[in-house]
This record gives sequence, C-alpha cells and structure tokens, in this order.
Amino acid sequence: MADTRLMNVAAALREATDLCMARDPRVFVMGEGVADPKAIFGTTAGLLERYGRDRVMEMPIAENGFTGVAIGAALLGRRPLIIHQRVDFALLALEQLVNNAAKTRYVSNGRHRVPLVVRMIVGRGWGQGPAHSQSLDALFAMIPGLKLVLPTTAREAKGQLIAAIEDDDPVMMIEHRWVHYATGHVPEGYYTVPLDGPRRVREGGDVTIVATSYMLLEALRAADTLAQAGVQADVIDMAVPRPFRPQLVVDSVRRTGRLLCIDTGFRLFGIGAELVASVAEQALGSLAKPPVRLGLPDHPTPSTRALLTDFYPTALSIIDAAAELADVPVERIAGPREALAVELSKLPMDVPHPTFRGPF
Amino acid sequence: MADTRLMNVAAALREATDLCMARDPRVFVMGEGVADPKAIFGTTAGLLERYGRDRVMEMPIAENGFTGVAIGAALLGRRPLIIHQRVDFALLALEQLVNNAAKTRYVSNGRHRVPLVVRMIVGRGWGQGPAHSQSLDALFAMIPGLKLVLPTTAREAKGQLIAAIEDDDPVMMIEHRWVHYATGHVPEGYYTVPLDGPRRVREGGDVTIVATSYMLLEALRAADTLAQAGVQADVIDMAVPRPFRPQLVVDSVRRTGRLLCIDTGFRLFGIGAELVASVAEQALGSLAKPPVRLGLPDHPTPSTRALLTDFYPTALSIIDAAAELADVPVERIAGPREALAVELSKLPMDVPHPTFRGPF
Amino acid sequence: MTRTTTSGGAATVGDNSPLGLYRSMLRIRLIEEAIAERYAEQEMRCPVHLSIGQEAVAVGVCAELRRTDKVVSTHRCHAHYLAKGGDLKAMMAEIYGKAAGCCGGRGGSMHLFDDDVGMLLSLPIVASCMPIAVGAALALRQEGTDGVAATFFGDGSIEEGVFHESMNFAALHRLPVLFVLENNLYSCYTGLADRQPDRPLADLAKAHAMAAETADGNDLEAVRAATARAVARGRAGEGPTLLVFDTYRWREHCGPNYDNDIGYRTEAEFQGWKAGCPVERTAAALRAAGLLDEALEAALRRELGAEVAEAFDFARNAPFPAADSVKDHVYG
Amino acid sequence: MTRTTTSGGAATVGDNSPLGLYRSMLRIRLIEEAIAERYAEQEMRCPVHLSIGQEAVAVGVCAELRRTDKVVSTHRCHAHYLAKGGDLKAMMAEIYGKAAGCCGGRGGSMHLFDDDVGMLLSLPIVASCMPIAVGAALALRQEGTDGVAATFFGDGSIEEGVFHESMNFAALHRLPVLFVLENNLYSCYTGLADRQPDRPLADLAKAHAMAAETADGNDLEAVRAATARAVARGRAGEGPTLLVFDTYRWREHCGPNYDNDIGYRTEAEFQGWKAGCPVERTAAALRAAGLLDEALEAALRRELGAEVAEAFDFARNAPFPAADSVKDHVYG
Ligand SMILES: Cc1ncc(C[n+]2csc(CCOP(=O)(O)OP(=O)(O)O)c2C)c(N)n1
Ligand SMILES: Cc1ncc(C[n+]2csc(CCOP(=O)(O)OP(=O)(O)O)c2C)c(N)n1
Ligand SMILES: [Mg+2]
Ligand SMILES: [Mg+2]
Repeated sequence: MADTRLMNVAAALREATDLCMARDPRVFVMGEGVADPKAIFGTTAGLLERYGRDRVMEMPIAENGFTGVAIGAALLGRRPLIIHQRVDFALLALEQLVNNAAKTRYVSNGRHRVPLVVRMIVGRGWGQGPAHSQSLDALFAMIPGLKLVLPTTAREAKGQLIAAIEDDDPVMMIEHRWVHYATGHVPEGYYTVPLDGPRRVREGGDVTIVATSYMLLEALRAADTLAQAGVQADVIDMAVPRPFRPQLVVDSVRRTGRLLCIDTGFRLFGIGAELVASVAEQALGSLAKPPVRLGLPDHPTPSTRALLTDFYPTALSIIDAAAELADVPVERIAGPREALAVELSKLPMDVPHPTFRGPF
Repeated sequence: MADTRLMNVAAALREATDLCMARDPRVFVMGEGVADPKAIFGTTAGLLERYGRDRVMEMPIAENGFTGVAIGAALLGRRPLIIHQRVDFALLALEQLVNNAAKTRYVSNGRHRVPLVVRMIVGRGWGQGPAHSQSLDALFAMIPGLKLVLPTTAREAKGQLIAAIEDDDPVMMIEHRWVHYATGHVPEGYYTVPLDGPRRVREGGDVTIVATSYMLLEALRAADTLAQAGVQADVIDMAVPRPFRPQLVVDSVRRTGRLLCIDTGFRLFGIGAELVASVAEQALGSLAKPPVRLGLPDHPTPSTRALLTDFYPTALSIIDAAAELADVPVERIAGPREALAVELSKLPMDVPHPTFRGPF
Repeated sequence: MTRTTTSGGAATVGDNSPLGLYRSMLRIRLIEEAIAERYAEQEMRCPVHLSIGQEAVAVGVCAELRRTDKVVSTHRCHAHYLAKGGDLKAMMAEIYGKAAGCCGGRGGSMHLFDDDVGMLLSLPIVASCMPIAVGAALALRQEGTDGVAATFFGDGSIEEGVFHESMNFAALHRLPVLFVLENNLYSCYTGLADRQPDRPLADLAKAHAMAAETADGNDLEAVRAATARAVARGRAGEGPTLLVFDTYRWREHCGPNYDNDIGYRTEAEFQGWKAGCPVERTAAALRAAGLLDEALEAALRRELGAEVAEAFDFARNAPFPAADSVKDHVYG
Repeated sequence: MTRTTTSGGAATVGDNSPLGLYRSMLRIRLIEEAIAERYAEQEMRCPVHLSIGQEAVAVGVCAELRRTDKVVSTHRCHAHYLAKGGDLKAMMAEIYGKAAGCCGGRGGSMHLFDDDVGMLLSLPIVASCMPIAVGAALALRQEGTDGVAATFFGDGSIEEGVFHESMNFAALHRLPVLFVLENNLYSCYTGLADRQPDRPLADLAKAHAMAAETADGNDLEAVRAATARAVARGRAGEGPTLLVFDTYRWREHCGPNYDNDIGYRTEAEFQGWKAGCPVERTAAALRAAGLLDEALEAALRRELGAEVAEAFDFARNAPFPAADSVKDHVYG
C-alpha cells in the first residue's frame, strides 16, 4: 500500500475536512472550539490557518441557534459542517435537526435540500459522568430524513466524512472518542466510502456479530480470540443505521443461525433492538438460538470507575456471549480468553490509550 | 357501576388534575395555554377559576426554560405538571428532561428526586402536517430515569395521571389527541392505576397483539372483527413502555406463538422493535411465525390527506396482519372485515370524531 | 467573499407605487377573507392562521426587499408569502392539499415556500424560522452578494431562547438580517402581560448591541421607512436590525372565526384596532392624495376578486398528489 | 403563599467577619491548589475546572446568602460549593470517585451537590443550571418563605437561549433570583469578542426589564455590596437581578495546568490579572485594617493546610462504592 499512511481516526477526519474545504469553497466548519488551540481533539487542527475565520467559524455556546444558521446556509447551497465535542450538547439542537434538517426536503416536495453534516463525539472514560458520555445513536437513527453514520476505521472514517460532506442530505456522524485513537492505513487524496448500509468486516460462518463504532473494535478483538477456539464470526459493521438496510445482517444470520448485536449506546431501545426485530421478521426460521444483545445497562453513566466495571461491553463479554451462542464448550475458549484478559488488564479501564493522562 | 360516569379521556384527565390539586397544595400546572379559554383541549378547564393563577401558570413560549423551572421546583418538593399541546414542542426541552429530570435522582445517589409530570399530546388529522403530529414514544422510552405512560381508556387515563402526579420520579405522559375523544366509564373520586407495565385488555389464545394509545383502540376494533372469524386475540396494552417490563407479552407469545406489535409512532426503531427483540430473546422457540410490526412508515407526515391513505395503521390493516399471522383463510375473515370497512368509511379519515369540524 | 455583487439586480418584489402597494394589501385581505368564508366548506383541511389586520407589515417590509432577498416566516405566513411575490395558485392548492401546491400539498398552510421569489421557508414551530434567516444571510454574504434576509415572527416567538441566540449570532457577524417582530399583543389567547415583563420590545435589541426600529405596524409608510433604514444597514455591512411593529390580528388565532367573545380580549379592544384598519388607512391616504376614487377601488376589487376566484377554482379542481408519491423525497 | 416566613432564621452561610471571609477565600485557594498539585497522581480521575482566581465572587455572593437559600452552579463549581458551606471531605471523596462523595462518586467534580447547606445542584451542561434556580426560587416563594436562589455561570453561558428564557420567567414573576455572571473573558479557549458583540454585559438585563449590578469580581467588598442589594430586592419581592462580575481564571479551562502558552491568551494578560489576585487583595485590606499579620496568616495557612490534607487523606482512603450498587436509584 504505497499510497497509504498510518494515521488515527482523528487525523483521518481532519484530512477529510481539509480535502473537502480545499476542493469546494462552499464547505465551511462551525462549532464551539473548531478554531481554538485544541481544535476539537485535533480534528480541525490547521484548518483555521489555511482557510481563515470565515470558513472555520468559532461558535457562541448556542447549539440550537447555530444549527439553524447552518440549515439556513445549507438551504442556499452552502455546505456547513457542524462539530459538537459531545453528543450530549446536540440535545439542545434537536428541534432544528428533527424538524428543519430532516424534513425540509420531504416537505418541499424535493425542491429544497439541506446538505449539512453534524459531527458529534461520544465521551467515555476519565470520570466524565452522566452528561458527557451519552451515546444516543438510536435517537438519531429514529428520524427519517436524517442519515446516520458511525465511523470506526481511519480509512473509512475519512471516506465517510467526505461522502457525508458531498451528500445533499443532512448526515449525522457520531464518533466515539475512543475510536479517534484507532490507527490504520489511510489512502492519500480524495475518495468516498458510500453511506449505503452495513459492511462485512470479517467473514465467518458460526455466529453473526453486528457492532458499530468503538464496539466494533471490541468485537474484532473478540473475533480473533474466538477464532483461536475455532469459532468463525461473521462480523458486520452497522456503519450506517439510517437509512436502515439490514439485508446483509439478515443474509448472514441465514447462514450462521446466530445473532449477537452490540450497541455503543443503551441495550434497550437501541440499534440492536431494530436489528433483532428485523431478523426475527425476515429470517425467523434461520435462528438456531435466541439472538443476544449487548449494550449499556439501563441507567445513566456514573462518574466513578468503581461503578463502571460491568458498564461497557468488552471483548471479553462479547466472547462469552458469542461462545455461548455458538455452543462452544467453556474449556475450549478458556485459554485464549484468559490470555486476552491479561492483555486487557494492562491498561486502566477508563482511558482510551496508554498515552492518555486525563482529563478529556 | 353506580359510582361511574361516562366521560371521555380529556374530561378524565381534567378530573384527575382537579383531584390532585385539591388534595395536594404542592401540585401546580404549567404550560402554554393552560390558563387560556381553550384550556388545552379542555383538559385544564375550570382549574384556573378554582386554583388561581399561582397554581395554573400560563407559560411564555420557552419550553426548555420552563421545563428547567419545573425541575427546580420539583427538586424542592413541589409537584409540577407541565402540559405541551404537541409532543413536537417538547423537542426543545430535551436537554432539561434527559439530563436533569431523568438523571438527578441517580446522580445524587438517591438524595434528590424530581416529581415532575409532563403531558404531551400527539397531533393527528386535519392536515396538521410534519411538525405537529410527531409521535416520539420511542425517544422517551429510551431514556433511563424517565417513566413513560401512554393512556388509552378514560378510567385508566385518570388513574394513571393521578399515579404519575403521586410518583416521585419524572413521568412523561404521551396522549394521542384522538384518544381524548374515547369515552368510557370512569369511577368517581381519587384512585390510581399503577405505572407498572403492560396490561392485558382482552384475552385470547390465537395471536398476541400489543398496542398502545390510539392504536390500542384500533387493535380492539380489529380484535372484535377477528373474533367474528373465530380468531381470539390476546390484546395487551403496552401502557408503560418505561420502565420496560415485557414479561406479560413474552408469556402471551409463549401461549399464542404469534406476535403483532402496533406502534403509534414510527415502525422502525419503535416500541415494537424492542418488544419483538425481547420476545425473540426470551421466547424464540415459542414463535410459530415471524412476528409482525405495524407503525408509521419511514417518512414525515404529509399534510394533505391524499397522501395519508396508508400512513396510519387501522383496524383493517391490523385485521389483515393478524389474520395472516393466525393462518386464517381470507374467505373466513372477508365478511366481517368488509362490514367494518363500510362502517369506518363513514367518517373522513382525517378527523377523530363525527362532531369534529377542524381545525385543531 | 472577494467582491460584493448586487444580486439579481435591484428589482423590487412588485409594484412599489402607492397604488401598487395598496393593491398588494387589498389583495391579501381579499384572499384571507375568501379563505375565512370558504373554510366551513371543509375542503381546506389544514390549520389556517389568517393575517387579516396585519397586512401593512408584510407589504411594507417586502416593498423594501428585492426578489432575491430571502424571507423566512412562521405559522402565520400567508401575507408574507403573498407580499414577497409567492404564487397565489400554488398557495391555495397547498391549502387544499393538492399536487400543484407550493409544497405539493405536503406542508399545508403553515409551510408556504416559494424560493423562486425568495420566500425560503415558513415553519410552524415558533421561532424556528429565526436562525434559518440568519443562516440565509450568512450564505448571501458568503456568496459575495449584498442580499439581506428577513424573518417575520410574533410577540410570542421572542420568548424562545433561539431568538436571542439568533440575534447574538447576527450581531456578532454583522449579518444583513431583519428581525421583523409583528407584535399583535397575543400569543394564541394569552396577552403580553402574562408572558413578559413590561418594557419596550425594542429593548430586546440592547442585549445584543443591535439596532432597533419601532413603528406603527398598521401604517404602511412607517413600516416602509423603518424597513428601508434596516435594509440599508444590512446591505452596507452594518449588521442586523430588530424591527418592532405593533399590529393586531382580527380573527381567532387559528381558524376562520372571530373570537372576541371567548374571554381573552375585549370587543372594545378589537373595535379600536379595526377602526385603524391598515388597508383602509392606506386607501384613505391614496384618496387624500387623489390617487384613488370609488371607481378605481371598485375596479381593483373586481380585478382582484376575479383573481382570487380563479385561484380557488384552480385549487379546488386541481388533482391531489398520487398516493404512491408519498415516499418520495425523504432522501435525494 | 399566604404568609412569608424567614426560612431557617437569618443564619448566614458561615463566618461573615472580615477574617472569616478571607479565611473562606484562602481555603478555596488552598484546596484548588492542592487538587492541581495532586492531579498528576492520576487518582482524581475526572475532569476538574478550577476556580483559582475567581474566589471573591463565590465568597462574596454566598456571604450574603443564608444557609437555606439555594445555589445552582456549573462545571466550575468547587468554589461555589465550598463558599455555600458544602462539606469538603464529601467534595474530595466525590472527585476521587468514592462512596463518601457528595454524590457517592456518581457525579464527579462537575456535580457537587450538598442540599443540606442549600447547594442544590451543579450541572455540567452549560446554562442548564439557570432555569433550575428560577424553579427553586418559585418553590421558595410557593412555600411562603423569603428565600432566594442564586445561580452562578460564566460569560459563555449567556449565549445559550435558556439564559434569556430564565431571565424572562424570573422577571415576569418577580422571582427572587440572583443571576451571577462570572465573566472570566473566555469560554474554554475563545475570547468574548469572538462570541458576542461588544456591549456592557449588564445590557443583557435590559431585554427583560431586570435590575443589573456590575462590579469588580475580584473585589470582595464590591461583590458583597452588589449582592446585598440584589438579595434585598429578591427578599422584598422586587424581582431578580443580573450580577455581572469581571474576574479571571488562572489555570487552563479544564485540568490542573497553566496554559498561557497555547495561544489563546497572553502571558501579559494573565500576569495583569494575577497582580490583582482577589485573595491577596483581601489579605492586603485586612493587613491595612490591622486585622491580619504574618503570624495570623501563617496560623491560618497551617490550620487550613491541615484541614485540606485531612480531606485528601480521607478521600484517598475512603472505600469505593460497591459495584453492585450501580443500578440503585434510577427510580424510587
Ligand atoms: C415551540 C412551539 N411552542 C408552541 C407552539 C404552539 N403555538 C403555535 S402559534 C403560537 C403562538 C405564537 O404567538 P406569536 O409568536 O405572537 O404569533 P401570532 O400567532 O400572534 O402571529 C403557539 C404558542 C409552537 N408552534 N411551537
Ligand atoms: C451545552 C453545552 N455546550 C458546550 C459545552 C462544553 N463546555 C463546557 S464548559 C464550556 C465553556 C463555558 O464557558 P463559561 O460559561 O464562560 O464558563 P467558564 O468555563 O469560563 O467558567 C463549554 C463550551 C457544555 N458543557 N454544554
Ligand atoms: Mg402574537
Ligand atoms: Mg468564561
């Protein structure tokens, strides 16, 4: 891969934005902190210097207002990219997003379009607590007219963000903060990764595992370990929960008979609920065993790490669930699982990366 | 039933509020229009005269602000009841609801409580269009710390609202505007209907139908017709989707093997998704046929009635889905179905009641 | 943003002669009255928020705008749509729920859009329009034009926080926005005193170092003059203006009827405002200037009446959208 | 609302003598510096927004409040919690994530609650605190007391629409609310001029016919005097006040370090504000009045140092909450 570089997702998102801004003068960035020295965890670094204050617009703390501003500009053909440092802050902007961004194309009978992108980052770790770590994927997935994309790898994140900015419809991109640290090979230059549904990231015939965002990274770790015990997982990235196109998942379950869904957000009423329901409707007869969902438990995120030991699904809980689904005897998985457990225990559970020293 | 009167749900809600205000001086009502001559479709009629402006507080148009005000007052032990004429307006108040109302008891380790009730009304009909007819049940069902209740009958609506006002936790009550017209026997005096999950409203062994709110009324009509064809539906009112307690539904499917869920809101990512997923997890082997969900299609609500012919599930579409699930031959259901169709066609599809002359 | 062009030439929205503007006001009045009259037929099956009594603001403001300037309105948008040059037949077809409606019947009366004439959006959620207009102004500037964006809203809308968020943004960036506050004293059936502390509404602008103009909203020339100053500031890059116009809604908040009997306002108050009818005041001024006489008035009413009747005929006879088009245009 | 009682007597929060208030400021400073110093140990695993440099506002405002009055704060709440009389050990245990924390470790440093002393809530979402305080004031009035509610917030928070919604509500109902604006010139790393048009911040109150007071936020006595007038208005039923206090945050927005090097503000600006250190200014005034000398200062620091050390020891050694308690208290 001569023309790729190793970079993390944050850098890939930065590069995507840079390329879009260079190519299309209508693209501009809005958000609290986009023009400050921290540059949204580095994802807007250097853009102010390159494109100036008129295209890298620092925002007052007024999420509903500036979302409306972005929509108004988008209606005139500009291509705003909004960035929120936490998904939580976007709760204030839902009226504009749900009513005006999502519905205007439809209500105008196709005459208007709202080429808006909203990046929102899910917080996790270092005691951020209940109002800075919400993962509200399902809330956005619920709204027709929005698109929703959850990036995981650096290569795809770059292409998905470019595709989102090119898209004539409003695209919500929910990035998990810990995904920002994930490193991978990223091609040079301008390319898109289409926003057209789930994609298979690992092929296997024993159990279908559907995950997104940070949980996909955990699922892939789990799949490696499962493979050591002879279990081949078919791992699917539900990268674009809206428009919702479950076909790949349904087809996979037709082969494996087993379905495990992992939500980055709440287990109840999550993306997994819709996936399981869709599979039950379309491929009930193929289900050899009851599907299983993992996700956040039914309470807010406490700040103290002492209460988080079982809060987030991990590669280990995924292994356990998948092994049981695939009828793997405990003895067969115990060894590789233990090795992974030791490996994982080396890093504190509330930081994303060995270099991280807090706070976010 | 000597001590009951026939009244509609709107009147029952009014009576519940009146009783609570008379009994507990801490209860007060806030909302846009609560003290105006229209009195929120009559549901606050007479309260201003009886309790005065300090307890029937007209609000500025500032949903996020006055929701916070209500939460602040509730934290000090007052018992505010907020009323929104449309669910849609509550989108502006989600930050306060999702962060402060829902989480404060948890975050304070049980020291604080937020005894707040928020009534929200789902619009339908008479061309109200995309931003005045949203039914966002699943959005509220998703948030731990909130309770969610969807009333249907007058007797229960009264008892549920009293229970909600008595409750020490924040309770969201989503009322379908067309349910307001539903009439039934309502006991005199103060009583509660517990907010503890689904309840069976009709017993049968052939197919489980789960619905709420206005769709429950359609489902009950459908069940009558199905019974004429010899199909006995087990009809369950998912009256309290949060806290989510699917056990009654799971048990029912264990008997019937057939599950039909009808959402008042969107079919995708709706309450039905979680129900089907829960049943698939807990009673997969009992499912004789793939479960079926009905609900709103995947686009906003157009205003013109010409585009609404297939938008809302009806008793007829419920009959069709249930009959197919229960393997009833078309011939057997055709007669009663046709009779109902004729009956239903007497009222225009965009009004809730023969007396209704528009606009809402 | 290197150059500033005068977008779309300096073409005004319509005929800005005294008679032309009177005609525009009278036309709105006649259309609204026709809606009120025919509403009971139960064929306009959507909410209607009539503008009768408030015509001078719509016409006076839009007289100072160009076709290419943008307007964003609210639930009470009929007059703004018409004053900005929106197509009458498309409006009536929209209210009748027909395919030929300006939104294909999908929006109803609270969603009157006609972007060909700069009527960008109307939005039924209170105050939702305001930041949209600010964004339109931002885009106009980004495009390098001297266009302005105006947003109309009522005295209830200023209670929403997003009003201030929008003003702060527009003031900070000196954007060419006209915040047009139509103060008709009521939000639905609740008077100002029950919703806001007592102070001049123009003081709202002080919070954001914004220019403000207050004028009699039933005086066409006063509205025009205040608007002209605001537009000039906007085009010159001097920033936004809050325009406060007092006026009065004659009919009920939503629907065709009078409702002075239901108890939230007095018949006397209504009669006072009716006596100052903006349409009649404009006519009187024209008569005083010798520009209007009975014959001309009659001719005008005949001509407009015919246009209105034709629009209703068109809308009533137009086909509904095809049922199977309902899923179109969710995404592109 | 038939009678008005003076709730909980007139007891002030703490010792309001000149030395008592200096002690309170110095205590906050020492606690915050200890947090900054020990943060690198990686045992306080939550964000911290230090109040160093802003002590006079917290102490000056709370000096005028009663224990039973309510305070609602933001992410930067340490000083407010302490000035209102919040329990220090419970605060440190909260930051260390321990069961003895004021929220049992569930909230972390941005959720310092101690309702026993009227520290009702602190909320990490910007401006979310404001309507809560208005609601608390409403409840206090409904209870028939003359209690007041104060909400602290920064210069960034006033950009949120809910600030205006809260002010409108409080002004309309003449509620006893103190809107305490701590203007430290920055919202994270963005200066005021990049976020708001230029005007005196007190003009924000004009939009809502609200009283306003502006004072040097690093001058304890000026803060007290302005607050005293606002509290008097509140208790007398004369409505809310916007209090504007200019001050300066010394350390980085979030975390223990200095950050004048990263480019959003100058070292010179920082040094200027540091020279006007509110703690030192208060000490100087005491010295000038003969109320403080080196020996007393040393004794005070020793005493406070011991208290701080003890609180840290307590927090570090306290047990974590039991893992199985995690599901408790979602519902009652
Ligand atoms: C966010 C929101 N809250 C409430 C409503 C219901 N509503 C529709 S119009 C209206 C009153 C608006 O008053 P004003 O802004 O003065 O406009 P007017 O009707 O007087 O022209 C209200 C409360 C709404 N549409 N949106
Ligand atoms: C609604 C919302 N938007 C953004 C943030 C992120 N945020 C946390 S503190 C802060 C700056 C607040 O500035 P200011 O109000 O001046 O308080 P200061 O930190 O200066 O004390 C921001 C933007 C947030 N917590 N909530
Ligand atoms: Mg009004
Ligand atoms: Mg600040």
